[in-house]
Amino acid sequence: MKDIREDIAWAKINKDVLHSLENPRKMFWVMLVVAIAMVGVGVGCEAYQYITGMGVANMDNPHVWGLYIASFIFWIGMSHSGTLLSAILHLMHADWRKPIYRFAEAMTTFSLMTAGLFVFVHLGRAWQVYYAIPYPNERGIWPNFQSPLLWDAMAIFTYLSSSILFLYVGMIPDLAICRDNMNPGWRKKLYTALALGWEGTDRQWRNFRVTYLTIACFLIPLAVSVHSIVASDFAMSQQPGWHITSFPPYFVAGALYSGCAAIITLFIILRYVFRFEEYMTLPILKKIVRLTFAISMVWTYLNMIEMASVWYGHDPVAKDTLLERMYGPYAPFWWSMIFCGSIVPLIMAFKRFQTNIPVMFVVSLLLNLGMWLERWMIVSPTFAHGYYPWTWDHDQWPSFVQWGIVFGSFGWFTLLFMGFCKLFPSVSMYEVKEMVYHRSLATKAAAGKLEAAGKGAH
Amino acid sequence: MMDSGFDRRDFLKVLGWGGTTAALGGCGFTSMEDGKETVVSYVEAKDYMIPSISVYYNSTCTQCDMGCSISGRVREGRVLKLEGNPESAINRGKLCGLGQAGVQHHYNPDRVREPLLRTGSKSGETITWEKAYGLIAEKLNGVSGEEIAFLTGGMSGHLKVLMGNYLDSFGCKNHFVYEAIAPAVVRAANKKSYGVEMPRISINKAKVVLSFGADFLGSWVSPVHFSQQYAQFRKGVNGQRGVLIQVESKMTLTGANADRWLAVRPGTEGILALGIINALGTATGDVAAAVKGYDKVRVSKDTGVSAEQIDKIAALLKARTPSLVLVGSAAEGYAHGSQNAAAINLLNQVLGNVGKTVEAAASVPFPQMAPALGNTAALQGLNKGLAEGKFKVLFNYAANPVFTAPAAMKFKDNMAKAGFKVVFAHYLDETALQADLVLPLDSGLEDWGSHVPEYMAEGAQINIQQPLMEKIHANTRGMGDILLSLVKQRRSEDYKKYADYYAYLRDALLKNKDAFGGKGIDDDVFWDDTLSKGIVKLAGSTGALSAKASAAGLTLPAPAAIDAQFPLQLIPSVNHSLRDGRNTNQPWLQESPDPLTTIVWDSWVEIHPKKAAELGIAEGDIVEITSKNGSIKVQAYLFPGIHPDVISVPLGRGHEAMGRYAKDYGVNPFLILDAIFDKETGELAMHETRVKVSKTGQKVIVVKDEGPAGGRQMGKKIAPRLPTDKVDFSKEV
Amino acid sequence: MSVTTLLEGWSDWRHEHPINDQPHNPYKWAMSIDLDACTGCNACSVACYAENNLPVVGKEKYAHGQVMHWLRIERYWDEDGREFPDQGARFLPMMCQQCEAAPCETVCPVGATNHTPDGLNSQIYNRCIGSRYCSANCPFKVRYFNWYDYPTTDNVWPAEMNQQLNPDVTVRGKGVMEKCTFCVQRLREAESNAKSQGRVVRDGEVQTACQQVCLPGAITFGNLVDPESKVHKKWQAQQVELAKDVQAKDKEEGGSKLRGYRILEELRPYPSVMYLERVRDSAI
Amino acid sequence: MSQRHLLALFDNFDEAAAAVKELRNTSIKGFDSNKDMIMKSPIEHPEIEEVLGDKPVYVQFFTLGGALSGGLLAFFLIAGAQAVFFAQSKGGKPIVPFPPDFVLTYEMFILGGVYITILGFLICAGLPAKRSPLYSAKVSEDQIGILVKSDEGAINTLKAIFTKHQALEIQEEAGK
Amino acid sequence: MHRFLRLSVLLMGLFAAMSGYAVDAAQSASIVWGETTMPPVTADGQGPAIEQPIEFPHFRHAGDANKDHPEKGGMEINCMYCHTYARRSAVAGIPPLQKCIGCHQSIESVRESPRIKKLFEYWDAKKAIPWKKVHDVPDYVRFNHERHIKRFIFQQNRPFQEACGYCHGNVKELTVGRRLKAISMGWCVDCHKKDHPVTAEGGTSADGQAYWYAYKKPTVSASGVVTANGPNDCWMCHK
Repeated sequence: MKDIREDIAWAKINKDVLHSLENPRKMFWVMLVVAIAMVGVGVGCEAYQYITGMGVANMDNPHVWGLYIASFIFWIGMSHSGTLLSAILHLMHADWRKPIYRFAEAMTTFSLMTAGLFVFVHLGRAWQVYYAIPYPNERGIWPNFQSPLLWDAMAIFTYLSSSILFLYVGMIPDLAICRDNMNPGWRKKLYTALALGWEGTDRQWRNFRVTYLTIACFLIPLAVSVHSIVASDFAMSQQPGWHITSFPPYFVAGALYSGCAAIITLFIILRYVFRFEEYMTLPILKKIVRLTFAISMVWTYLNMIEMASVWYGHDPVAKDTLLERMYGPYAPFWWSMIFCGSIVPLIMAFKRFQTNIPVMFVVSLLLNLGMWLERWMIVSPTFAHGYYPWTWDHDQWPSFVQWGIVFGSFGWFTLLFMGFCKLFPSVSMYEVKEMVYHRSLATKAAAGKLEAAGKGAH
Repeated sequence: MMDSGFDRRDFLKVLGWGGTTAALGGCGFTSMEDGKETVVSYVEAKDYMIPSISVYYNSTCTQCDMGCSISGRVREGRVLKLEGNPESAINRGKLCGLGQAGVQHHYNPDRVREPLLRTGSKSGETITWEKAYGLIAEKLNGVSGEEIAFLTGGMSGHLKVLMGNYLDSFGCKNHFVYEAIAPAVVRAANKKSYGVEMPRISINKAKVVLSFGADFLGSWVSPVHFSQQYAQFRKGVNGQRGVLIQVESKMTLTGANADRWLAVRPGTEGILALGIINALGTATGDVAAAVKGYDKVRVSKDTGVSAEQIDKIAALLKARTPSLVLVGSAAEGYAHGSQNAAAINLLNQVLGNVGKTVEAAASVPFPQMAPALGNTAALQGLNKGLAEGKFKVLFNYAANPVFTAPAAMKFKDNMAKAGFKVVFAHYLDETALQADLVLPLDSGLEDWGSHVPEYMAEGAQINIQQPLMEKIHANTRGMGDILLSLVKQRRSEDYKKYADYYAYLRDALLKNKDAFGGKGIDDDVFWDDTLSKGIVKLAGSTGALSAKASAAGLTLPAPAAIDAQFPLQLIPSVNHSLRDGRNTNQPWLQESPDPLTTIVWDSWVEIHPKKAAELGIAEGDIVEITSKNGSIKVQAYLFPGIHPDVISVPLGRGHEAMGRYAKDYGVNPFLILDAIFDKETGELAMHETRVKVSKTGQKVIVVKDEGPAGGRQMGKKIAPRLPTDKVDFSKEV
Repeated sequence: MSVTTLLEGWSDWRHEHPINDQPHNPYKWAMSIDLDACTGCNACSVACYAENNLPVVGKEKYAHGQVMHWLRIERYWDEDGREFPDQGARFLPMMCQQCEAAPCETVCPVGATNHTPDGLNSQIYNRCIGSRYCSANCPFKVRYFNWYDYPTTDNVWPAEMNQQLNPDVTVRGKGVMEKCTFCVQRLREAESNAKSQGRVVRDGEVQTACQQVCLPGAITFGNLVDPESKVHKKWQAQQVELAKDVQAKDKEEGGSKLRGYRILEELRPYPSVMYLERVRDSAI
Repeated sequence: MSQRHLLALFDNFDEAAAAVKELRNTSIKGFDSNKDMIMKSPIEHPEIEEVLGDKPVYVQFFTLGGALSGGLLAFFLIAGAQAVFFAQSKGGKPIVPFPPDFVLTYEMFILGGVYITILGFLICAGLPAKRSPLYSAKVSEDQIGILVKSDEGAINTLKAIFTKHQALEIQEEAGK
Repeated sequence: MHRFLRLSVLLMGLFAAMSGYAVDAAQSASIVWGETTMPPVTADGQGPAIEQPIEFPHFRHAGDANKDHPEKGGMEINCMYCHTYARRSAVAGIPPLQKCIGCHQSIESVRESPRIKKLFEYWDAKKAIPWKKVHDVPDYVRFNHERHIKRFIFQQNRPFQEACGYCHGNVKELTVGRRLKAISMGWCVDCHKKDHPVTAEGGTSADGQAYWYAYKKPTVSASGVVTANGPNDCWMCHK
């Protein structure tokens, strides 16, 4: 099992990565069409719902939230590991992050964009959404800053824009490379513009380093705050099954979890599609898998903590709601969530499978399914089994409209991501170079020591 | 308050349709809309006509026959809402849901708008009123009085007078007054025991009320009045809260509010009554003799009411006087209904309540205006006549016999035998569809009229009905106007001085204005005052009641043996808002849940959970209910408040016509009733039908307000309950 | 300039409610419902439909739980497994409790629902964007969302029927939340009339639609700060206080002989509706 | 006296570093190694800094300013907006409640920080910039470039030093 | 350290000012940004011109008298003489036809003018004139003329033309009515924000009048003048 070669020619790195930007294969177009079709379905359903009214989604009173909010949380969660990983690992100088952080950050950005859509989809009067934006207006009134939903909006906006900036800044040197290697055309113009005339001078590098580091530092607390705020949408409410202290960490863990799983999936896809075997190497996969495993266990633990706190909290209503999840009409989904989220990851504990691509691919997909179910299980049962017995819901089943829109959101994400991969280098060339460079230095030094010790290097 | 009737009608015209689009904009556009709508404006405005300020006009509710006085909120020429008129002793400013929905009858999109000639084409061709009247004249031509039949619902006041005059005009005696679910047996029994058909009962004066299936809070006689008495009864006098005991086989709304609800075996109410008399041990003479056989042991065996329960009741009745014993539909609906009723009235007399909580009601000194009370025997009579083909011409007003007559009576077929059938209708209901000529009626809020309530709450009163707004449909007519035109065909010279029914009514009232307390008042003033009050109070005569208890001719049959083929008894229950189904096309009533099951928009069959378990029936199963005379398919609902040997299906739904909100919702249990009649009065014994229940295998989700938690509070303090010894009412306000 | 107002009225901007705060002058609308008198006849609910332009959604939508009744009558049975409910059912009219510290208000992203100075929980239809968070956070689940555009739906208000609509109440379009308003249109009319005559609204001068029809008069409505009002006297008699979450009744369980309670008081929404417990005779 | 630019490209970092060191140590007339010398590299070489002499970075001050102003703006804007004429009591909470306002302040603190940092970066790194006349795509690939500016006279000395350190090629351009 | 302190103090002040402005700048900003809820106005800054069944000359009835050319001037009739409901009801309303005739049947001079002819045609047909609404606020808005007139004409004793004109503009110079002010939420609020004296010299007193404003209770100045805002409660104007 070989890691990145240290003697790999830098020119080759450029060549390989830039290769991924060249004209796509037929398969790409096929996938693109599929993605567009999926989006089409979503848009169709949304249009129908927009015109006819939310009723067609088959929500009811009091079961007023459905898959939209669940998927919203899901996509927000997915966005996490991208930025968070890349930022944390960057601070920790974990150099194995370098080949993979670029697409991870892209994933962040795009899943945030997907999540954003669900806000509109969910609103009963999407056309009035501007009421929720704080801007001086003719009415002289402002949104309600007390509402966790508004915190959400603020946090997501901050997160999205910062992530985009982080992604962009980190990409500038690579954009310069693209610029230098593109033959004239609109792309060259684009890269020239985006590269901002980067030349890699010492001055640029110096400021670049500090900036990149600073933003990384900001992004970590930001990312954490974002998902704990999403958690507060629930934790700040009074409802049983929501009003739980451990929700914020629970959500953050869940977010990292689904994010890492998504990274694994995309890692495997890109590695295969773009023939990135040399950069996205198995040792790296192994590292992510181990990380994911660790996080999955954290999630499992917090899951149990939730139950424990309900158990000890001794609030019969909260207990009912929990039992409703386990044994009520939601039982099948709840248990499959437990299975996907806590049982399946155990496979990752085995060395043998950690680098087994097909297995990891399936596993990562299952994990994400599990995490999606988790979000649904957080949202729905509380409505179906809240404080007021008279309004307890006959298990309310989402209509095709809800499913269609959720389905479409995956198409939308794929669409954005595919576009990105063809437009921008999905592996950071300069950082791979750095990685190779530093490793070679290290081995040289090591070799030197060995010689000094009078032993032959193996 | 308005100046004069004529102005009033001009006013309605002048006002026109102002601001009908108001409020319809809803949310959405967020700014001024200039020059789109027109402003409400008048030609000549009275000073009380101020735009955006509502005026209240008093009239009388016509949703049922109890004659509650209403006060309609009218704004910019539209009646918006009906409230109770505080002046009326009957409803004292209150109005039930059924009455509230009156506006939905008035504005109903399915009302008949034109006279329809239905011979030949099924849909019917629109004709003019002149043609319609001509047609009637032509058909009546050379037909003798005996060959004409007039079927109506209960009616009173000047309409009844006019009606009588019309029938007299060709010496017709066949006026059949039919009400599908009237307490006719009770009336007969009361007449026997008290000497009056419907005495004035004072629940509020009683300390204990023992009700044998009288649903006085839901649908029995005058629920609006009784509910208010009930409230006082619960508050009680000096903290002594009244106790309500309800004896019936299927829990009614009243039963659901009882301190003790007793599931008695169907038909044995009389036996229980005698048992209680026996337990009281205060009876003397022939009564004592009559009840001698009814010791607790036997009674509790027959009725299924435990012996100590009987003792408790007896003790309570002894301890707290005065009490009140009521007999209602549950007791009267059997072949021996009269006997049941008699036995129960006997208990009342034994307890000496007559004169205390049961008093003689005031009656209007104008017998010809007194209400003609409907019953089912009348239908039976008419049906015989029709079957024999005696009647050439049949008129029908305010009744829907094709819907409410048991299929066993074959009324629909018999009706076809009548040569010419005229139906005065609001909707194209089942009966109207069988008619040759359908004449569209004004709604209760467009029509003039006078009503004498069947149940006189306090002093005698006559209720005035007046239009609250302009007619919605140009071609509908009031029943009064129609009768007047018809009567003019016969005796033009007597009636030509009346331009219309309004004139007739005004004249008729003014003639007797002295009796109405208008002595020496100017006609116009008196008339306006009357209209603005909506009620005429007058000195009624009140006779005395015979308090003498006698058990003469009292013979109660032993409880019916279990029939192997039809093991269950079917009780067609009366829903408090749908009643006999004449108001089913009013969406508010369809969507207001049944209080006990919370089911909406559909029929259901109530089965006791125990019985359901035996039969393997779960909620939502579609079951087939089969009687000797047919079967219906309906969803099952497990209901604890019912005797295990009884199932119950509500009346009022299952229309095959009538309108968009009524058609094809639910089933009509009238159809499968057995044609069994009370031996003495000849009334249809509604509760005598025996049925069997079988699963069809289909299943539906019952549409109801109650969630899957059912009636459980899951340990939360939502609707707790206290025993009286834990409450101190004296502290309360 | 608002920062100056901010600094000037700082204490105003910082006061809590209803605890240590009496903003309700001269009005605090409140209710008291006597469950021993309530017969469950549904008249109140129908009256509410008539007064507040509530759409009739029809069987299918009702089946989907999309009914719009602002005032629902709940029916509870005894849960001790007896064969017959031989002490009857328990009826409970449940409408918006107009909480003093309403959970729904804080969470609305656009501030479409607020606590008015006369003690109501306002709902501004045109401000609502339909996030439905308020309903999600309402412990009583008495908020109803317009899942469809009822004014344009068949057979909701067909021709003629729409003439019955009350011009004083907006007809809600699709996508907005709505709930019981304590018939605010009537309150506002009474308040401004009183104001024009330089007085405060007298007790009994204004009634809610449900109170007006209630046959046994189980519903009492009025101004809680007016010591002469019936509702005030009732609350006082039951020793129920607006700003408390534990009442005299709860302190001495059973001993107090009081009937007044507020539902889900333990969540501290401070409801404006007091219920009086149903009573059954112990002698029979 | 006219100035000229030289760009020397090196294959590996050590030579380039050596060249730089030599340039800094040998004092050449008409060439100030502090400001006339720019090093271009495909990757970041922090170690070069001690050779190039210390050049401070000011980005972090922008960050501080941005973060503070973001936070302050948030708090005052929100508190101000809450305390307008329309102030409506909500859920019994104060009109200007601290917990939610702090959450938003926190978010805008970060927002401001990030934005202004980027701004600072652009300013400090002099971006966006026109590329200098002497630039080789090789630099963005795998070679180190040293760009020097000096008087005519010094050119040859510089060239000599570069060649001594095995520069792959030396590009030359007439300065203005 | 000192530098930092000074910096932060500076920033505080700066942002206090900025946010303060931003919050207050609402109305003006909205106009700059073409706020969507501004009512549609025509080029001349007025509401759309509206076709009325009869071109009613307001200037003739309510306009100021003209000494030298009486036939050109107006009759200075009080607004509420015709719009009589304004002080008794939520809506100002249109006078009943009766009222127009009441005067015009005795004014021979204009008897033959086309407008008056039309007027009498309606009268003879006993048909109400289908006037178009000029100020039609959205259906979810509750505006009460009575209250405003009581407050500003009777209690504050202001001239009726000023009071009515505040919202309706200088109608006395128009022929048919036309909306002259942007009757939009922000516009209403501008006025509600002000501290209006409750009563003034010569106005009717408002003793016992009930105020229930959430956070600005009526204030009493040293000279004993009670001032109060308009209501700020959403449900006051929204239904």
